[in-house]
Amino acid sequence: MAIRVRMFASLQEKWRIDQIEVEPCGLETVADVWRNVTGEALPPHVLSAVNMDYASPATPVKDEDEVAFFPPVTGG
Amino acid sequence: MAIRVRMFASLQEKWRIDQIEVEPCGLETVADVWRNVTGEALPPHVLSAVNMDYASPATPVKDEDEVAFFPPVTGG
Amino acid sequence: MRVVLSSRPFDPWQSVQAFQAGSLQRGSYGATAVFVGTMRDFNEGETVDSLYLQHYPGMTERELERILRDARARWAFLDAMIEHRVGGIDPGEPIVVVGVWSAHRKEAFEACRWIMEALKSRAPFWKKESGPGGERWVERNTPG
Amino acid sequence: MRVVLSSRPFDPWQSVQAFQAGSLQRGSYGATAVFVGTMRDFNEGETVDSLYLQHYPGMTERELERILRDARARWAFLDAMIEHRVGGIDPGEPIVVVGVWSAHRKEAFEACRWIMEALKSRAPFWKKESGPGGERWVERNTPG
Repeated sequence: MAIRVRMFASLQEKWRIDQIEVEPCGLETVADVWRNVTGEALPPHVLSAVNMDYASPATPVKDEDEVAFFPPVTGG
Repeated sequence: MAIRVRMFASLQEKWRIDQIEVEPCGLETVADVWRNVTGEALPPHVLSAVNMDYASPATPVKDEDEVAFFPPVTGG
Repeated sequence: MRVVLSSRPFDPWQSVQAFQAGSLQRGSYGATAVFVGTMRDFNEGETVDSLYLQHYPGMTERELERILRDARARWAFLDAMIEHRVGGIDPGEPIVVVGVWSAHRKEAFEACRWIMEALKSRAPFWKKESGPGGERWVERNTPG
Repeated sequence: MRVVLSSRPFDPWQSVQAFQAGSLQRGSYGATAVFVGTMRDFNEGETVDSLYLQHYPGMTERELERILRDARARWAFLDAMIEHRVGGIDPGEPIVVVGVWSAHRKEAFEACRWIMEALKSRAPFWKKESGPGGERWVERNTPG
């Protein structure tokens, strides 16, 4: 029973988190997951995805979801 | 002493003129050259060039110029 | 900048690659925009068996070079090329390739498209299509 | 439509040629628009020695496929492809190629540019540049 949390790029280095699992209890939204993992409020420039779909801070999360956080993308 | 007149594409076939030379005397403009060669007024959709630069019906012509007439271009 | 008129079939991807290898400094360009126009076997609802592309030798090259110079006066790109077929063309064969190399993508995209529109409206080429109904001069280009 | 992530250098002109030969019917397309993004040795005033491109395996492919589907819902093109590098990249190496094949040029030009802008703003890739001053994550893409 867990939510998988992933971080990429500068967030991965800043928080030293590539991939961790967190208990889903008490976590209702993407913003809740971020606060649980970092102890801080989700900054507006951080992008998120739930199960590989772009999400917003208010997107609901549930057990076994994969929640990812990353900075603005810079491909191409 | 001559003006060289060239036609391209459908004009070349219609007037059966690829390249001819005409006497420059009395020919002051591109429109004059067309009238001299065809006996008709220069139609508005016919494009022209003098010495390989796009011209207008009123562009002056002189001895040894090359004057070309052609339909709208369709390259590319 | 390079303009080539070719009376024989060419591979546009090879032309672009060869121009790039010969004219551009590796690491200097971040963006390349290329357009290739190819002869279809079908146009305006009719089968096309072959195409004849007439041009005005001398003026055509000059006009294509002018188009590249005009484009370079508008956009800060590094280099550009045009290769265009003349004479008889079969379906599936490339007619034109335009390539633009620049530091950033905006210039490459905009200049490449502008060059193609300028070529379509200014460069002295004329297409004659042959199909089951005979031959006909194409009267005007489709708008861009 | 095809999406490829490549961890090794590729020749974008060969990729385009191979996709075209394998997926497009000869004589069916009249217009091909291609964009190639290449790693420069210089960015925002600084020398760049190498680049590391991180991505989100799974989501990156999905997002690129979504971008192609979204583009096809807007423009009637025949086919399209994206190939994108991941991992370590040296200056002069291609990072991305986008190709669009259509009947007429308007659709190819517009869809190709739209796909690149969507890729730049939506596809989960992150660049880290290494230069004389050390390493730094690129914070945002230049606007198109």
